Amino acid sequence: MLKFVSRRLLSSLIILIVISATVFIIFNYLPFDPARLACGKHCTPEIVSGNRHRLGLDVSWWMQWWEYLKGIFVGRTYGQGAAMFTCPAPAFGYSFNQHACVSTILASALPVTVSLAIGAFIMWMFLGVGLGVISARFRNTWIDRASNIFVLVGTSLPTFISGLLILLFIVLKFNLISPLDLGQWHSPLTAPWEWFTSFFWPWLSLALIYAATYTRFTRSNVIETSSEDFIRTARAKGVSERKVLWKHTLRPALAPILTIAGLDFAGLLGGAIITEQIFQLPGLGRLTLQAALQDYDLPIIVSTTILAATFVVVANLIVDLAYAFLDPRIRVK
Amino acid sequence: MSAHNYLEVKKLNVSFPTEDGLVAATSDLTFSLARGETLAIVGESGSGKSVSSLAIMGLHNRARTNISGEVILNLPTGSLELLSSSEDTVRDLRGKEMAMIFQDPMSSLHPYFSVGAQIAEAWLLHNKGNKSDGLKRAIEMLELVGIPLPVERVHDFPHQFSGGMRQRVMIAMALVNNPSLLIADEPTTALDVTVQAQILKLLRDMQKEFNMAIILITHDLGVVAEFADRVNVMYAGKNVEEAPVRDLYYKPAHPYTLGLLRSIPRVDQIDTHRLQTIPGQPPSLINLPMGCAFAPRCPYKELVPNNLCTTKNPELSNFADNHLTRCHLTHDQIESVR
Amino acid sequence: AQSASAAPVKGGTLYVITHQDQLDHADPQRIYTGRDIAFMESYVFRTLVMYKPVAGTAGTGLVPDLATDIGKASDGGKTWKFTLKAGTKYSDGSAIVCEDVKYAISRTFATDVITGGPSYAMQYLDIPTDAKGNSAYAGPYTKVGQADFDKAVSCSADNRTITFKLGVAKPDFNYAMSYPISSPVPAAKDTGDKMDLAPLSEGPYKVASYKIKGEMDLVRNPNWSAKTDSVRTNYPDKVILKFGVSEDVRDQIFLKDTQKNAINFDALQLQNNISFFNSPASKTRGLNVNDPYTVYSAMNVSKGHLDCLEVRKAIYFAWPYDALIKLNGGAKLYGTPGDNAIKPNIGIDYAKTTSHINDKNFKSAGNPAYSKTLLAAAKSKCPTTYAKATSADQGITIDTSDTAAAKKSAAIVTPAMEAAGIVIKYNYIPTGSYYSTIQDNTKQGDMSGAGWGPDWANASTVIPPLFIKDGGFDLSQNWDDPAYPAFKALSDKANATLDRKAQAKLWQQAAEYAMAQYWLGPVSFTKQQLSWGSGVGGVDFWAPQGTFLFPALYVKK
Amino acid sequence: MNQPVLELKNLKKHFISSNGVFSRNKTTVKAVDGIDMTVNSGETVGLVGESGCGKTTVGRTVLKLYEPTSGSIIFDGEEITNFSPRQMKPVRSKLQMIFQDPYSSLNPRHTIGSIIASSYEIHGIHPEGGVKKAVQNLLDRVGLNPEHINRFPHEFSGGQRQRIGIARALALRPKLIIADEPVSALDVSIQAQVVNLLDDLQKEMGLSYLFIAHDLSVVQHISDRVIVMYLGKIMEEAKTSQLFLNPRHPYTKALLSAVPIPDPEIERNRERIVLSGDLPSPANPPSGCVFSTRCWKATEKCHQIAPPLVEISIGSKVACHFPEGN
Amino acid sequence: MSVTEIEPGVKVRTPAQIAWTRLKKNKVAMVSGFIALFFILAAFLAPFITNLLNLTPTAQYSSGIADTGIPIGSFGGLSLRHPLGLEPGVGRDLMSLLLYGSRISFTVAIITSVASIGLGMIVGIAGGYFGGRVDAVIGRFSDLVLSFPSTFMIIALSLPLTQRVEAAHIARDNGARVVVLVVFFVIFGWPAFARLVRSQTLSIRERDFIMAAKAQGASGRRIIFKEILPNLWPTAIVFLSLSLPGFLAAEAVFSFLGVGVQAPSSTWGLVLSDAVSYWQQDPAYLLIPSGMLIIVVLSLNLFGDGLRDALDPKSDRA
Ligand SMILES: Nc1ncnc2c1ncn2[C@@H]1O[C@H](COP(=O)(O)OP(=O)(O)OP(=O)(O)O)[C@@H](O)[C@H]1O
Ligand SMILES: Nc1ncnc2c1ncn2[C@@H]1O[C@H](COP(=O)(O)OP(=O)(O)OP(=O)(O)O)[C@@H](O)[C@H]1O
Ligand SMILES: [Mg+2]
Ligand SMILES: [Mg+2]
Repeated sequence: MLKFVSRRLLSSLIILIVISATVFIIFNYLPFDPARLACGKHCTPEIVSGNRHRLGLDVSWWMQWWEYLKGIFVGRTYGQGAAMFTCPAPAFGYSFNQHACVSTILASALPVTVSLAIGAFIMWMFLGVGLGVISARFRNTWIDRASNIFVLVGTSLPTFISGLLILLFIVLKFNLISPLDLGQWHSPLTAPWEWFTSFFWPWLSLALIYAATYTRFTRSNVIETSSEDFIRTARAKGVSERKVLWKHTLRPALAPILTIAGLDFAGLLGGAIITEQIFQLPGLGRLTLQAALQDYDLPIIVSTTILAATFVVVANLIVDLAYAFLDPRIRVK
Repeated sequence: MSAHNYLEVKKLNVSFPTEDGLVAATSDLTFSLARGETLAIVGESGSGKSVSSLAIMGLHNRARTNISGEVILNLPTGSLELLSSSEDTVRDLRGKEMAMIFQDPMSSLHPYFSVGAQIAEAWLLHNKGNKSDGLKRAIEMLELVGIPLPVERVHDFPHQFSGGMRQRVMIAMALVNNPSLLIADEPTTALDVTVQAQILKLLRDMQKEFNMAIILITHDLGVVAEFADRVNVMYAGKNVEEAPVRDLYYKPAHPYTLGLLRSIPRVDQIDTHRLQTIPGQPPSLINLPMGCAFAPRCPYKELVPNNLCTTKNPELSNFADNHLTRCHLTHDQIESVR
Repeated sequence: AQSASAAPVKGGTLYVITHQDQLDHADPQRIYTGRDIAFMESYVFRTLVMYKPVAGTAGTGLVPDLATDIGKASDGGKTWKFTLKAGTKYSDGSAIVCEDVKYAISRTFATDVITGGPSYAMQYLDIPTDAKGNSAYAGPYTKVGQADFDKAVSCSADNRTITFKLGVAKPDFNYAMSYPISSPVPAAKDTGDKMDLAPLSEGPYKVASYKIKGEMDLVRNPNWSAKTDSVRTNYPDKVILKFGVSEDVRDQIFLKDTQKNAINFDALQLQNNISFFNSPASKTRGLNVNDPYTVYSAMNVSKGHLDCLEVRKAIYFAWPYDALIKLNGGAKLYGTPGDNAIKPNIGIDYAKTTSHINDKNFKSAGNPAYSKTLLAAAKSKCPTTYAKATSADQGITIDTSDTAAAKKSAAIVTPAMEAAGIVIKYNYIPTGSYYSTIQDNTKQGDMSGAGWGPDWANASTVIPPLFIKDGGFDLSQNWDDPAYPAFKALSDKANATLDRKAQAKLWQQAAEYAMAQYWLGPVSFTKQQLSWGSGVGGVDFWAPQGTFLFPALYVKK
Repeated sequence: MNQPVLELKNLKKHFISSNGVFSRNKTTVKAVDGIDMTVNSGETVGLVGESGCGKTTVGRTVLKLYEPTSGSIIFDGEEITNFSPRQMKPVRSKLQMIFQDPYSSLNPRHTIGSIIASSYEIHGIHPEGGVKKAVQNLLDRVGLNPEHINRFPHEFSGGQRQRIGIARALALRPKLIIADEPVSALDVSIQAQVVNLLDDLQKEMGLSYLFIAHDLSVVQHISDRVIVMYLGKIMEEAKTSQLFLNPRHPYTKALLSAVPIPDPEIERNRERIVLSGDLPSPANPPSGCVFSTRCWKATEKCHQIAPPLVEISIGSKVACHFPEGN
Repeated sequence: MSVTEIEPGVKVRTPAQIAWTRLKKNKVAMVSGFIALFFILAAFLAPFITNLLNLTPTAQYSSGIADTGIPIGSFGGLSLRHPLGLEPGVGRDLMSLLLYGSRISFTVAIITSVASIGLGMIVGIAGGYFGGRVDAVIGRFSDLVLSFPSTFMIIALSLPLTQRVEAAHIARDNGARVVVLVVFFVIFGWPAFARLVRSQTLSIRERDFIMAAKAQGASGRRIIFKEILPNLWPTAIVFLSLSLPGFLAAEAVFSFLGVGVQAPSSTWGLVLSDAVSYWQQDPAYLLIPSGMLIIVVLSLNLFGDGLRDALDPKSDRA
């Protein structure tokens, strides 16, 4: 078991290293020059090259990559004279657009995205799995069809439209959140209610998108599982229908859903771009979008990419472990 | 029929509406059973054995199954017709008064719960007690069905057991509440002969101990010969013959039973002859044709005048004492072709 | 403009709402966006001199701020002296001294740290440059060439008077000192790049907190005194600059007036803008004015691009002005076709040209027939350029910022040009990197949409930047054009002319010359709209800054 | 005595597998652990034993569907143990297999015509009168309606499918057919039809069968000689009549006594040996005699020394320290 | 009677035919299928249809829009001449816009689906069939691809890659953008399908008919193409019907983000993202295209469901 985990960790680490290198290579060959971008209106080639040096772009990509990796362990120092400063380890570089160490920036964006992801995850699991179970239970009745249509319509609208409609026609229309409070970060530790209300609608709009997949998946898994022999056995013992569903059917039916749920959740942790954009949440998605489209802020792009990949890789690992925990057949004594 | 009958099944019909038509899985099934007695239901795959036993247990999805007829349990508290009883009433009987073990021990146990938990659940459903009482009871049952080291193995999961042991767990689970009726649906088909022998011995011992009525469903006439008191032969959803076990083997009264017995090679007889066969295939259960379902394969249908076999459905009739058959042939004709 | 009859009141919180996630810069030496400058200069920074805080053209004049006067030029405009007022303090209570102004100016030379800001000091100060035109001084962090700088900028012994020695005569040098580059920074408090998030304050408010994508909270600065400051006021208790408000949400706020004590730092989205200014309920909370900008398409006349006057003119005359103006909200809100790089509201430097809209062939709906005749002429005169403009697999590339509006324009321009036989290709460039991309000579397309406003009311901040090589914004890349040398001479002459009236005449000539070459394609004199909540009083337009007259704003009781 | 078509000498097939997601421990399953056997031409050899004792593995290894671990396979006088797939190709036309599961051994997406014809295609054989005719003849031969050539497997019953499998095996007129439990998935009344068919075909075409089954009554009916396997090893080998009348190995005896006889009189009065315990895991077989854990006669010797397979009378071999009977 | 003759009365039914009969019985699926087909056909016949209605997709019907850019008349200027009204701002005919837009949208979705399914199929079969090292390499590689935050990659790289594509003279303008988008979608799209195919191949490989084919002497190639592949078609078809709407929606989202096809060409995504800014002044402009998108996605989804049921022999047991 320990061996398995450490092997997986090692291979995950390799994946992350490959991804980080890839990002450096890719951005090294982009036709955009962050140095030029930072140069301003009056721009001479010398200023550009000065900028390039300041941004650490005047060396080959592998040197940049190496510096980056090194910084994670020993921190990094920038500038000279009065303008000198240090990003302590773990340093993921310094953003000259936001004038802060990337680790600080990530630390402020991460709680937002994590809140968004966790809440949306819980909501869509409840919505998706709940509807799925209900559809399976009452399959081929109007309840089944209605839930199917509801979810399909909810999801066939592109994210930006459904999110926007929720924002404009529900949130703003009924003044559920004051517009100036929108996107404001409230820590769940100090202001749990504000935290909840500020995230509720983003959760809902994200959950709507994901719920459909889960409804369908749950429905078919529940139906499939309920035709298993062991469900018949439970009935033969005199187990009530309720318990048959919740205790005997749902666990095996949900185990495979866990796999995709874990990965979806990890994907969300990398940032739900559109939702964050629409609801002005200062999370990782918006951070990356801005960095990638507007600023070409390499340290941020690299770091968020690696972070997002880390989430996926770790989620993969956790899903495997959790699956084994749920399904004793995979567990080995 | 005897008044001591514990279970009476009368004119049981089970059919499934499907895309292709109505599947008449069981029609006019009639039999009865006393406590301590073993009735075997034999017949080929698809002849309606499982469907009818599930109907007795009330395990069909009523929304998608048409069931008619009567299933009467004569309990000490009075007799009860199950098909018209409420779902709750029947559920209370399941697992306590009547229990069932299934054909495939591999898939009939829940893979996610330990065997102990599964047996305990069956007990706790009908008895007062907490989890540890249930577990204690599970250990007792495991011991009873001959699982070595029950105290340790009670926490194991089904996949950690061999096929024979799983079937024993199934039996333990079915017997945990001392049911009066046990339906065993092909309990040994998935097992090897040596293990089959173990399981059958176990079942017999249990029957003696609890004075159970057992319905044994199988298609193995060898098992029937060993185990049953009476036999019900099914073909295409109907019971074509019912007889005490000896009568059935030595004086079969239905051409299908006859063919069946002849087509079985026997270990105890060295014969290098060709096996006798029943030509043709069992019929589809959708829109069964008029007449006897066995008629297309019956070598003796010519003996019956007026194409009666292909036009009229024979009724279940007395062939001899306690011996019923569903055939147009006369008593003498049967005796002569046997 | 709103009547000034109501007396301003103190107190309340003023919200300034923007879609942007942060100020481009908040470091005084790096800030260069007109709107941001006006905001920061009104509340946080003080400079040697400042624009007069009044509406209308009077607002374009300078008034003393930290200095006791608007600067004294000598040596024919090559030496400038400013003496600091007494009693001015930073928000921490320490006194402002000359060395701080000098240090602040020195920071603009550290182009590897203090990026993005104006480069006036580098351009004008008498500091040697190398062959490539780079200053010998590299800023206070490396101190390379410090002696050269100390020679050009010096403080008097009492640390109150600062003297600038310029390389060339600059009669309007003091205008440059209205930029926050002259806002003092004590060397000891310099935090380099970090200053962009936590600038020092001398103005009526100090930055209590600044969070990107969050807000910048300004609270009263106890060490500011109205006695030494004739420019600023401190009416609201707090000023909150709210970042990252999505455009839809922002527009709803002002359309519905849900946040009464707020002003809109941005423009409304087009459709909402139209609704806003058409609805009687909301239009009283808006101001529709000429902005300082000229919006134009620069024609890239370098070799291989639009190096043929006839082709440039053909493009110009086929331009579907009417449809585009309709698309952008109509003449009332968008503006009108223009004839000059210099906008009329600059004052004396503007004169009508004879080209563009003043050409007899100009039709505001587009005149494809005339374009065709021009093209026919081009066919023999400059066949390669003609081929480029008309062949399907080459075509004219228009650089444009990647916005929804630009894409709709494309849907109008493309078929209109097609009607004249010209093939158009659009090159959408992400908004954030738009200018840096087109300013890269190798990456610029054939035409590039741009806008330019004068840094101050003198065409010296328009003509040279737009049309002189290394002027800073020469998108026409016109230095190889045969017409360039004559033009350059004219521009240089105007720059050096000290007599303001004579200079204006020369600028008018230069503009006429450049426009006749069609170095600029279609030009528009655009308008600008401001919007605010009903709880804000004293709203007016600050012409030279092109935005709210912040010092007059107050929150109604 | 007839020519042997197949000879196996000390054949072993071990599977090395890792078990469980989290475990990297390799386990070796000794599915077939050193067996010798011969199948003569025209003969039917029955191979019986409990589930998991390695019967299928023997069959598949002989066909080289599994690479043998060691030992040798001599088919038709030719040592094929180390043949490459290319070398095996001609051998395969003479050595065919009928599969246990009639449902999964036919590709549901092919018509039965193409399933049977594929044998010709693969070997590039052009039968007389064309492939179609040959296929229809074969169908006819196995008692199917030749008109059904265009139908798909799911349109047939289990017995019919098994006939299709048989037709496929017969297409190239093989010398030896390895029939891996060809009737165990079939109903009683159909089982007899297929057994008869196999019998008839053998008589007509002079085929040899290695008939794998766990149903002793069928094996007894069809085989000339029977080999009893237990846990990858041969326990006993004898002429059919000899084996059934006079089993020498305790395991054989137990097996025979466990087979229920469809006759109530006999069944209820016969003495029966009920073995205790289950088949040990082939990944971890007992030391000494593999049957010793379930044998009622086992002694210390049995637990320590594996008895070799020795000929104790003509045509009768047994691997037991204490054989039964005489 | 000669054995070579096939009885004329016997109806030969292929699995496809059987699926078709089942599908025909599923009314919901059939109706959705026809709707989807209708939209797809309309997309590919766009020039023909607009011609027929005498509409030019690039023409500006400026008389139909007010000075504010909003179409004159109710429902976005809906009229006989312009059945779906006009596009605000520019003033093009909305129906021709959507028709031409759907050409690009559908092309992207179809090419992407087919290509990622094709690639996934090859890789999945290779992994599932050969197992061992091949499988491990493929598995790691797809893990790697799946770990990349695909959305960011597409956003960040689409512009430079479009320029590369243009520089390499593969395609120009929107052609190049479509190429880039498709390539990205495929790169990040195949692993999901490959995993599915791999697991299916693994289970098919264990089926006896593969053994049987080997026993007959079939080569590896024959086994893959003749035995395994036919069993994967249903999966592929169903996946196709479900991934098509997925890619349609994805194209819309990326258009919204400013990546992908650009004006003056149009796609549904572009129209939608434009419509969002007019939602108050001209709601019809938002409602009509999003309604159509919902209908198409819904019908493809429902059709996919029906198809899956029809192709799955076990489904009528449920
Ligand atoms: N839910 C159902 N819907 C439609 N037909 C069904 C259903 N359940 C069973 N059948 C059909 O009813 C018939 C009888 O099935 P049943 O399971 O009782 O057979 P059996 O005698 O138990 O066979 P086996 O020996 O294979 O278990 C079969 O033809 C079967 O296909
Ligand atoms: N491919 C394989 N990989 C690993 N182990 C295998 C493999 N095939 C078979 N085994 C193991 O080898 C042993 C013998 O299996 P085999 O299938 O030959 O038994 P069998 O006698 O044919 O059983 P049955 O009667 O159930 O068909 C079993 O323990 C089985 O689990
Ligand atoms: Mg059954
Ligand atoms: Mg086997």
